[in-house]
Amino acid sequence: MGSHYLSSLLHLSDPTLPIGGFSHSNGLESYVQQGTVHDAVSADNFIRSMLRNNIKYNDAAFVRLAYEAAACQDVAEIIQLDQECTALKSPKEIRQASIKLGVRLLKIFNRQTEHQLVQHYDTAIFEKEAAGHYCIAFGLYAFLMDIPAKEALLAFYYNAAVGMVTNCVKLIPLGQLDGQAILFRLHPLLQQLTEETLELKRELVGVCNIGFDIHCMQHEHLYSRLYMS
Amino acid sequence: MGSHYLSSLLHLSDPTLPIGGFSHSNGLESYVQQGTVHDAVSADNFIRSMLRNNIKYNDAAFVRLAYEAAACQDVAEIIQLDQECTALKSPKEIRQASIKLGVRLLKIFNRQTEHQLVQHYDTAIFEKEAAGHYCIAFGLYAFLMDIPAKEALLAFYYNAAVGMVTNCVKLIPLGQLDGQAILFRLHPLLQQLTEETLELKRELVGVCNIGFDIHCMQHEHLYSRLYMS
Amino acid sequence: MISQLTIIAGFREEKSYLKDAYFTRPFRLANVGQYKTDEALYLMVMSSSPGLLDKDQYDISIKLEVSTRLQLQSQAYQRLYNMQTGATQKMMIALEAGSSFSYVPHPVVPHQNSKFKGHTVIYLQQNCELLLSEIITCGRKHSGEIFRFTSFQNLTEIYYEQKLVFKDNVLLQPQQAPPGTIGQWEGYTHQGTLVYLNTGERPAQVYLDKVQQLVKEENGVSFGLSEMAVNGFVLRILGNGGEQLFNCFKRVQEALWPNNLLLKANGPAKSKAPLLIQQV
Amino acid sequence: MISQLTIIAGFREEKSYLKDAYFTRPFRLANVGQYKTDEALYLMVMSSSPGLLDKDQYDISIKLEVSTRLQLQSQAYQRLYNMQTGATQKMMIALEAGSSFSYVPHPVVPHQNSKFKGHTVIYLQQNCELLLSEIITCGRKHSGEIFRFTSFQNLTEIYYEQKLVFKDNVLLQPQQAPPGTIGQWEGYTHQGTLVYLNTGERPAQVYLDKVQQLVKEENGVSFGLSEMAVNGFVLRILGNGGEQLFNCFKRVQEALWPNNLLLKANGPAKSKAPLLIQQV
Repeated sequence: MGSHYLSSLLHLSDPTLPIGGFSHSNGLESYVQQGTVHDAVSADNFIRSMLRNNIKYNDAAFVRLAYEAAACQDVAEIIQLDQECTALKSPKEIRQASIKLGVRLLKIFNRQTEHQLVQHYDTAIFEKEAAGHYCIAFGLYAFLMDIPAKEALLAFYYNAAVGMVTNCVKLIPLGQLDGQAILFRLHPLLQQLTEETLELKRELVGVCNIGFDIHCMQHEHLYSRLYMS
Repeated sequence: MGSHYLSSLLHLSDPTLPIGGFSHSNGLESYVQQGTVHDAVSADNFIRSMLRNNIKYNDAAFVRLAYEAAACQDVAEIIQLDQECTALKSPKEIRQASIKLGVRLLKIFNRQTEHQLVQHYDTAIFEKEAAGHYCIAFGLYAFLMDIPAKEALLAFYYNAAVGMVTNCVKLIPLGQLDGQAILFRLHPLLQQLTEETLELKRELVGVCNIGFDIHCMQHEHLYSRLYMS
Repeated sequence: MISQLTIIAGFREEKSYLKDAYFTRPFRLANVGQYKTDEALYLMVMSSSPGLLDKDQYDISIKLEVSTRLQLQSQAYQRLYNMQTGATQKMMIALEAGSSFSYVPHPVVPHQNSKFKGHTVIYLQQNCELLLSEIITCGRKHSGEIFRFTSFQNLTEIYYEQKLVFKDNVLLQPQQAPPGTIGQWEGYTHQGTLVYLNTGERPAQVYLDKVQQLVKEENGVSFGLSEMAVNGFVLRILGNGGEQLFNCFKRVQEALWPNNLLLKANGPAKSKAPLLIQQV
Repeated sequence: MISQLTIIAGFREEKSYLKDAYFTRPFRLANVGQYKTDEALYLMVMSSSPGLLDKDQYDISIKLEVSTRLQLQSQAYQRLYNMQTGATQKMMIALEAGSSFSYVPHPVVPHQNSKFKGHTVIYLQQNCELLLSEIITCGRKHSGEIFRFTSFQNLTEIYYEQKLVFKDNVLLQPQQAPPGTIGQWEGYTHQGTLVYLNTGERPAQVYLDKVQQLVKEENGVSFGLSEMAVNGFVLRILGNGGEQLFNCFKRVQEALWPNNLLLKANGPAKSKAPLLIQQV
């Protein structure tokens, strides 16, 4: 029945894990401020585009790559993937959020288990060779906890989706039932993206979403110390 | 690979579903006030006893029974199980919390799907023949969304466990990492209880936990209108 | 040994009376209401045996006809002896419309290696009143025999017009689930549950405050009181003495019995809450 | 057709100079720094072809020796024509320690049915400075040819001592992923990205405020500016005119070029933030 990994999967992808939410709320906040995302329909568009055009090529792709590197016990590859994440995430807040989540995830799960791969990765983070991105840590632990890649990816997508729905409900704001209706309609897309991520060509990993990047950067600038001084 | 049901499972058991948490926080609050539950060890004891002695014989057992009744398309049985839940839950706050969660769960999921079974159950609730308990609604939807019984139960247990850990972290309070450590150590128990629930004898369903009941009732009494007037 | 006890309580000329009774060994029945001033029926179940032995099967059936009031009493602690197979007890209580039944039996004392399985089913019609309690001890505590019984299970089900409205499934297996565990007996040696249920229209809520006050006076117990989904309440208590819990439940019974909400429904006193408090 | 361009810039007697150059058709190279007063090298890449045709393969290699400063310029918009197989461009830029490279090429105009794949790799050593930009248009907008190209992909990777520090993977497939979608071009027709990176010790942060002010003056654009994990920043912009974005990037380049953080490191002016603002 293969449920031996299910509790680990539920734990790893638990939206209430005390690491802070996997969120692109910064970009969303700018869109909401500008009135582009303002109701259930535009929220749905935002989330779908984020999943389909951004997360699939970026965070989800790295979950898969990190998972595969872990399966090959390839520490060097894991560190390189982590560096690639840092290199790709040009909006500072997004990059820092990804690292914050990842480091907290590692902190939580490392206390419970001992894996050489994670130890090497941790050392690389300590020596600032790697940063500790959430997607890398997620892929790594998914493999180490015997979660199949497909299930791990689906849970990753679900977690990302529910995080964005929660943010939309808060920021726009939307009714809880509207948020749930969006989430329900996303299920087929989450399935589809899971399949597509497993078959994604390496050269497409990291594809840029300029609109999202700009909105994230705008959010950051508005609140940055630069303008506060 | 059988992940077709996984996104539904993640959604159904999502600890962030806007229905309020599955919680026995009322009883816990009394224990914390009395100093019985005061650190990580006593929190761990509380949660384990709650899972092993209470949830297994009560809510989890009803998830399974409702699931099986749904599989037989037996509306009458579902309504009877619901009545049995009401009859068993003698602490008022616990009973009302279970109904509140259940009714909200039904409200969310009914909007997205149409199932005759649920419609009949809804009618029974409208006519006050049934109350709409969370465990019954959970079991019903688990079946209707093609989630295998075992996986549904494990997710139910995980959800219950994470809810209690969250409450302990808040009420005692404990550090987040201590809470996570408790949750990690629970995984084997969640697996074990899932198996045991599937094989639980019918006559053992509803077994009373007098200490938990008393503490729930105490909480209720302290804050009831009786004492406020 | 199979033992039977059947009671049918009737109502005639504004008085409740023992309409019919049937019992086999060790049961006996005594009418203990001769000195009472009210019109209810008071019966005591007596036994020529000190308790249940292995393979004993008690089969008790009680029926209250329309408008009857019956207070049943037990004679002494019910002992459960050392057993191989185990003993059982079935109890079926049917209340017809407008009847009242009140029963606070003595505590049950499960001795070492005893195995007991009880099942109590109560059927209520409209405008009925029910008070029922159960006290279970850890065993012969004074002899140091604490939680040495094999298993004790008692299932109580209350139906109101076909619908299950209360269910209490007490299961104790001290060897498998230590009673000291949090959520269980938590270090206490005695547990008690008292249920009050009323299918009439007057709210049982008026009793809550009084019962709370009454039980609060007990020392060294832990208890909780809560309203049921139907018109009634459940009192659960943990303590260290059978006598204490029994007397406590008796006091609750005494407080409630004379103030029968059903009778008062047609009486002059229409105020609700102060009703009880004034009289006790 | 495979076309090659190789440039090696050297440094001698405190001046940068064209040490070696090799190119095949359609490339040509012009030294355009004759009227400049500084000691840097200014080169313009010229072409006898109006753009890339099907199966064209550009292969560009640029090397900056220790301490060299090179500003590369393009001659005109780079057009990508109707293709079957597609065209490619490889660009490899190596900066030795202490060198500066700045390149703001004209916008790329992908015509209907064009297919392009570019790959730019830059290697930095210690104390290097890099400014690089890219502007992509929707096509021949004035002829109404908007997002008719088949695909455009350009991958830019910057390594600092073997470690990937910046990666930008631009992929546009208008038929498959509509550029108007939220998160993509969002109704705009032009996108631009400018990267500034400095492997020296003086923080690039001093430029952020100035660049923000500069770009803010543009009308009808949407832009964002953010610090990189290494010492540098990324400017991304969406707009509706190639000329506007190009001129905007040129202004950023002009603001940064004379204030080379590397040179100033040994100069008299030690203050950081006001440095740029005073001079522009």
